Amino acid sequence: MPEAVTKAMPELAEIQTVIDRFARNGMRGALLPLLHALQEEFGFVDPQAVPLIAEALNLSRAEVHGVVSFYPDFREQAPARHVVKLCRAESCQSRGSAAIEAELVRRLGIGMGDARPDGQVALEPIYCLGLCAIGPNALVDERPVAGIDRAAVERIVAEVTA
Amino acid sequence: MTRVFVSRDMASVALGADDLAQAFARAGCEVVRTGGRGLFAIEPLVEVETSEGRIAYGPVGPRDAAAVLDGTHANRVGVTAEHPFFARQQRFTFARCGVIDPLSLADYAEHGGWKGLEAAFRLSPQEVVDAVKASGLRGRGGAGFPTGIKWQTVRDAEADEKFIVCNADEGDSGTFADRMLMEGDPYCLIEGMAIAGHAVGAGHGYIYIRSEYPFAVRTMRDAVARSAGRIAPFTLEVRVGAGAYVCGEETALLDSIEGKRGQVRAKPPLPAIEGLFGKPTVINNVLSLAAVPFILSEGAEAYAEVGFGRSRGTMPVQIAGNVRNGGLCEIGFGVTLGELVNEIGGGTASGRPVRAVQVGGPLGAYFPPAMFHLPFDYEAFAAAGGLIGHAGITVFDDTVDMARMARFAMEFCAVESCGKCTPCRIGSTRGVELIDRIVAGAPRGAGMLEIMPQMRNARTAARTQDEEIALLRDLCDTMKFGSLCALGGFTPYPVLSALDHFPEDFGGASALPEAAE
Amino acid sequence: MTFTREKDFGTPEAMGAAVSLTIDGQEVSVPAGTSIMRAAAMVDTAIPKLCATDSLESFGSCRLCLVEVEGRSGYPASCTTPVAPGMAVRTQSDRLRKLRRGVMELYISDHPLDCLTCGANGDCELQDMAGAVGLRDVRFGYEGENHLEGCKDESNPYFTFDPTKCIVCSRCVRACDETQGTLALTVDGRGFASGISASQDESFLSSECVSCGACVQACPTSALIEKTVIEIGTPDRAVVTTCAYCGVGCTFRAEMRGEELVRMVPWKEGKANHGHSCVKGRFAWGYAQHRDRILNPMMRGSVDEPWREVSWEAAIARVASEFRRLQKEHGARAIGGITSSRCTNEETFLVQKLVRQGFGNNNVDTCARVCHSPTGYGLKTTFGTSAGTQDFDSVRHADVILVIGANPTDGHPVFASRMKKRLREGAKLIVVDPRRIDMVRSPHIEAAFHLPLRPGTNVAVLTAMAHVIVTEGLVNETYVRERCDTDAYAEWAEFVSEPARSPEAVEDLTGVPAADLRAAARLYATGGNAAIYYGLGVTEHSQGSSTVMAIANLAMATGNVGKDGVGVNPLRGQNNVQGACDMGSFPHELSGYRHVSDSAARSLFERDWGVSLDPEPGLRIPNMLDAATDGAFKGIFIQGEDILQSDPNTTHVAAGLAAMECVVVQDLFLNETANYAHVFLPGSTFLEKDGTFTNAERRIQRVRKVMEPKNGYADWEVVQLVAHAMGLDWNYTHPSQIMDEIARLTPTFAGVNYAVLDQRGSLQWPVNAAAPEGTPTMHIDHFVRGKGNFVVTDYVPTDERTGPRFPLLLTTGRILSQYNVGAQTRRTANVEWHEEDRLEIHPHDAENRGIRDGNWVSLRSRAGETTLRAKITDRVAPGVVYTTFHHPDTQANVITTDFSDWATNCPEYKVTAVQVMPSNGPSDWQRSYRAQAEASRRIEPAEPAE
Amino acid sequence: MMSNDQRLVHMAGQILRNFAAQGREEAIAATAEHLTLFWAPRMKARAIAMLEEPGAELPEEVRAAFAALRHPA
Repeated sequence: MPEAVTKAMPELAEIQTVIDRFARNGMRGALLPLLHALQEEFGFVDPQAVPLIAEALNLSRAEVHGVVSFYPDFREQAPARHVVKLCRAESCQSRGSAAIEAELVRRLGIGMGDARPDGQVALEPIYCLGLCAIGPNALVDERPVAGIDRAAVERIVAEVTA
Repeated sequence: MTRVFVSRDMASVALGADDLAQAFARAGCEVVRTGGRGLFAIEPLVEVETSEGRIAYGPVGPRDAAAVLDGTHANRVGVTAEHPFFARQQRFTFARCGVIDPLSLADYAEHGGWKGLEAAFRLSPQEVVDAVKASGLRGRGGAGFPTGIKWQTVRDAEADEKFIVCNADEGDSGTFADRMLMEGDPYCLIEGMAIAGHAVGAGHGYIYIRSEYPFAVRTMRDAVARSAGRIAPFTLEVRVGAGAYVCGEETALLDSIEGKRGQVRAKPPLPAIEGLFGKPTVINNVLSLAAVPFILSEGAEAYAEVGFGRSRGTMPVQIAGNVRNGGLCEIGFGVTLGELVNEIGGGTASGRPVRAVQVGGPLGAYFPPAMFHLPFDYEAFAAAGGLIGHAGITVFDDTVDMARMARFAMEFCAVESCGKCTPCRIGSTRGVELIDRIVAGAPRGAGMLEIMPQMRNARTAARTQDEEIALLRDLCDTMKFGSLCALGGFTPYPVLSALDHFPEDFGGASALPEAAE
Repeated sequence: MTFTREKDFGTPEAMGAAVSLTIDGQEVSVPAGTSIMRAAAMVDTAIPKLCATDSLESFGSCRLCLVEVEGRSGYPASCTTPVAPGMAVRTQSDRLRKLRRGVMELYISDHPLDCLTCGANGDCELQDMAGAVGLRDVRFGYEGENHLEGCKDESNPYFTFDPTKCIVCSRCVRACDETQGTLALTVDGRGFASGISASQDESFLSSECVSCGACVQACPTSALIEKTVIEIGTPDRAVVTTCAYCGVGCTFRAEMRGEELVRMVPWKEGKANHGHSCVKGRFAWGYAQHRDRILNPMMRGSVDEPWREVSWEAAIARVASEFRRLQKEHGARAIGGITSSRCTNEETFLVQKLVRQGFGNNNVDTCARVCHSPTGYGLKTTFGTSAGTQDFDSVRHADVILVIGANPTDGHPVFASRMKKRLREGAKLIVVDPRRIDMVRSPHIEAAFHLPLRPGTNVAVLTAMAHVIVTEGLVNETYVRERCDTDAYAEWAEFVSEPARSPEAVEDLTGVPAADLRAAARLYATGGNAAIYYGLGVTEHSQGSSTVMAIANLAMATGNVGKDGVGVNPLRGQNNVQGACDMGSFPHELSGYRHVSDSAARSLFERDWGVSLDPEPGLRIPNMLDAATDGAFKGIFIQGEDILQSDPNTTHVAAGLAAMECVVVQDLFLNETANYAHVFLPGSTFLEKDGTFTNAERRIQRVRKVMEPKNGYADWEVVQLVAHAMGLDWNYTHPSQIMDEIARLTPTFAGVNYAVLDQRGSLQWPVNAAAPEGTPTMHIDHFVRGKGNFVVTDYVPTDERTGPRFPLLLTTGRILSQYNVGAQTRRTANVEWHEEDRLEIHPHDAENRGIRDGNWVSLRSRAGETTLRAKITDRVAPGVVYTTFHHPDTQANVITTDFSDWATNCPEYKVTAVQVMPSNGPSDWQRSYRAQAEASRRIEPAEPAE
Repeated sequence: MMSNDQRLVHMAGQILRNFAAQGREEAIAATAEHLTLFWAPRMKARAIAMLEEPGAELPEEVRAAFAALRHPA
């Protein structure tokens, strides 16, 4: 937990350091790249960062908030330590992803879209990884995994709950 | 030292190609990481350089290195290009993909790279536009709008600044051609964009890639950096999406690059007149831009020669879902749906009968095998109530529940709706609720409000299943003709096609008896 | 006037060449670029719509306005589809009915069904459209997923936000973006979960919202609605009138229910505001009904006594007899009057007429003395007339905008929104201001240059800009040769070219980096149409008049006078500053800026009024106060002005007033000046009378009586009563007759009368035979004075100097939510945004003094001392402090000195050497002042009726 | 705090300084004209009176400007 706690409250000064990189380079339409950078650095976009971003890019806070809340990738809270993103799109469904989803939900003890209260693991939906003939597919902590069967579910669960 | 080739494509890696590559390296081979060949049934695949050419083995695992190297492995495919899956193909755009090291500028040049750009530089910008027009190339993103005409509009627009934007936000399930090209032959896309820049007078380009494609993002970034000198003064930048499917819609994509909410803009103005940052902008799909170097280097006629009707050239068709030989098949327009699914695709992976195929991603129609005679062509599919879209075909066997797929279409629309227009924003959610009731065979009774005596105008009788289905059709009508963009506008395709072709899955909707009372 | 809603064409006006098409078979010709929706509205074919409104760019989200176009597939949205030649449009068909009904069915499936008890009942576009499309059944029912759980946000004092009523049309968001330019609103989330969010999903009050009301006006439902509409009900009649706050001069529809004002809605036809408003005009009108308003005349023997309510007759009789007595005892010139920039032209004209005709002297002055008198002097000297050169619309064509000594987002917010819109379109901005005002940098606005000069060095900076323009060969020589006095130009050019005027030479003095100054000058001279907008940061200096002339010099040298998109534009502080000056309120000028020594002009009046007029200039306000302390000036009539709070060096003003024998104050409230008054005459608000105001663009606009005067008389009637009591034969029964007299006696107003104003909405003077429709842009072919006059503007430093005792420079300004001395706005909920004046101080200066944010500090100058709380900010440079002057408790003018503009005596409010130290609370002066003010506000009720 | 007389002298001096760039004689003439146009009779009368008062401290140019004033009516 200590790590998660520090991650949960990135110092504003650290946030500012990341923001400054973008504010200085004069990139046009820098908001998404900046949000990605913050998320890469801290795991999420702290709402406290929004006024700083707005100031740096000369936007209103409302605009930044509107953008953060629009895109599913941007989180406003620290993520779980492990994230399993399971594809829910048609091609994976045609290859039995619904059953795999049910199995993962059962084995992890959390619903689709939820995180375990201890912050250990989250199960998130994703719509297509472009691996559509070899599903069901997932990203396990950003690593692509194809052809997930029950045995693969066991391996994934073991990995993310360890 | 033996040279072997192992793909670094995300699909190959997901199937274990990294371990395979390491095993061959440990076995003392020089391992070249290429793009994906495009047939997943033989992945993980290794190709060994021999005097007869590259001999492929697959699928193989890390423990198979020795057997592969001594030629005894059972899964010997032989000369890759001679495999029946590849033999039928006409690889104009994907000629290099799977063959070369995607980031090697030397490889690219050796395999015909930059010839298109050089040819373009020898021509006037207008001549380049004319060549693209003559090729008959149509936008590969789905709408099929002639690329040359779009370029002409941008070229003719007066502005201090213009842009080339590559739409690499390929989010349709069942499609992966953009991803494969970016991971397997990134310079081809870069070359196409540089040609476009020359043709219309644009100095800067953006490649907007969805965040679900981390491999493509890395490869493209690397390739853009390495090729900067080659395409100068034209410059390129990679931008990464953030999980919003709707940003595949071109105007939403432009807003997203501008750092805004990815909401769809009303047209006009067309992006070609007022696009990115309000400037004239060519926005093309990856495959459209990647087709351009071939057109310039080999000539417009060579491209236009292939095809069917008004659909000229080749289409990288992606065969996906429950299919034996899933993969990428670049082929001239006109091949039938049945040939693609059964002959090239080899039928279902499960071995069960094919019940339905969805063509064109989540917004595409479901077709039963009875319609497999349809030729792959923009007009033919439109006439049949469907669309080619990005040419992805997702195969389902007979275990599929089509009402569930219709519901999923509405659900997907609800999840991904940008929320701007009413039919999509509210309609998709109502659609999910409605299909749930239909599937449950539980038409809506009067609600708490409606039965209040104050609500004199409200109907108090329960609805019938027929009425609920009629309402679903009306809702689809409202969405199809009322929505601002294709997300809301095309969601009715899968819903209505499921309803039309598979009525039995909607709780006896095919033969509705009159209500008993 | 009965209540009719303004017609909404759905999309903004287009400007292209004519295009002909048919709509439902009806031929129509409209400008290219017009939407089908607007074209249809022009022939009174209403196409259903919800997200479209003609104040905003088309958006295309509601999908109700679908139409059929012959030869096109599908159903294009009529709001986003432009007309094309020969197009045949159908707006009604069975298909369209079905589609529109389908959309409406979706809307209503997620909307509360409480129309009859909803504040917008009868004024709700959703309700109207449900009717228009014939919705009869919501087949989805009402129990699907919905937004009915949303919480109402009542944080804003003037309007509520109820998300359950929201249809996510984004009109509010777009209004905030496009019209207001604050971008405080956004859509939160997406898809079905989309909702409107103020800033980061905050309450409206804590968000970036500036409460301009544009969102409320744009909202088609009751999601955003005025609290007064909820409380009082929907209006039943509307009267178009003009705002009585700043010099922008917004026109509003005062929407009434019976005799009660329900709301003020900016009028789309208003030429100054084009349907936009700010928090003051839109919402802060409650002072008109405030319990502090004095509605009965009052008198007292001495200022130590309590007030006694008396009859109008008694009060007027006392005024007349006292004034006559004083003149008899101390001479005709021993009394005078002060007109108000808040009153109408007609009222102002009457006050100066009372002084000139009735008092027989020229001792009349106006509050413009303390704000824009240098504009009058400077522009008259250089161009030939005392007014700005452009209309506000001109800013649409500006490529470079130079803002100097003005804070438009706070002082002139509605015009600031126009300016910001132009800047977002790409115009370049130069800001010359000691303080980093919002225009320097705020969302989507960024000045190309901010020259943060030391207060008091305007002339040096502007002359250095001229130096760059002349020495770098950037002068528009053709323009100068053809339009200006070339001898004067040559002299000026030689003067500014001297090395001592270069940016480098004055860098230490002004604090402006020479390189920035040079670049800014080049941009101004070469960036296309360049327009200068300035405010009191220019005029309220000991070099105010020189600065105005330096500005005029720059504009002439670069050819930036006499066409659209350029010019020299004073942003007037109060609603009728321009008008008050036009009406002859200055002691040296008759109406229309004719000097009293001009016998031809004088004789016009003399014939009309039947008296002979004094050819010698009268006393200015500060001169009156000086004369009073000398015992030579004994009585004064002050209408709608609070000189004790608004004029500099409060103790000196107090001494002057205290020395007079008859101080008559007419005002809405017992203001600070009334502490020294002997007779108090209640005033009427702008809602209670007819008349005209003239805004900063010389635009004469009607003020219309919305309700009867609560005090019984409009101010012009009161002045007439005084005139009668002094024996003058005035017979006005309506202000229009006063305007007729003004027109008769003032060449620039010759063509102005109420009939024309009612017909045309407004007129910009000059209005005469040569320009019967008025004059939006002045000096087009030649300057009013003939050739443009370049004036050498030597930089003469102020006598106010910093030193060891007073090391900091204080400058003052205002804030968006408050207005002037706050008499009106402090009596509204606007205090929620600004409940006290604070002293802005740079972190370094605060650190040196051990001051922390929010601490009480004493602010001391050679003139006096006050206390207030500190706000630590780097908006001000080190060495500079800043405060507002809206609250009498602070009395910032206790601090300001009596230094003033050399040419006009406009006080030097903007430069005072001060010291700031930590403090425990109010100064002695504040304590004693408060006690005295309280004592002097005691009122004894009227004698029991006999 | 200045006395009213001092203030008159101060104001005149300020006007003179602002015209000073035109040269001494022109500045005095321009100042006199300015006072004629903008000062009330009482102020002008006081200025002229000061010329005769031995105690009045008048800088040379101010004195010259005052001397150029005509007695108002």
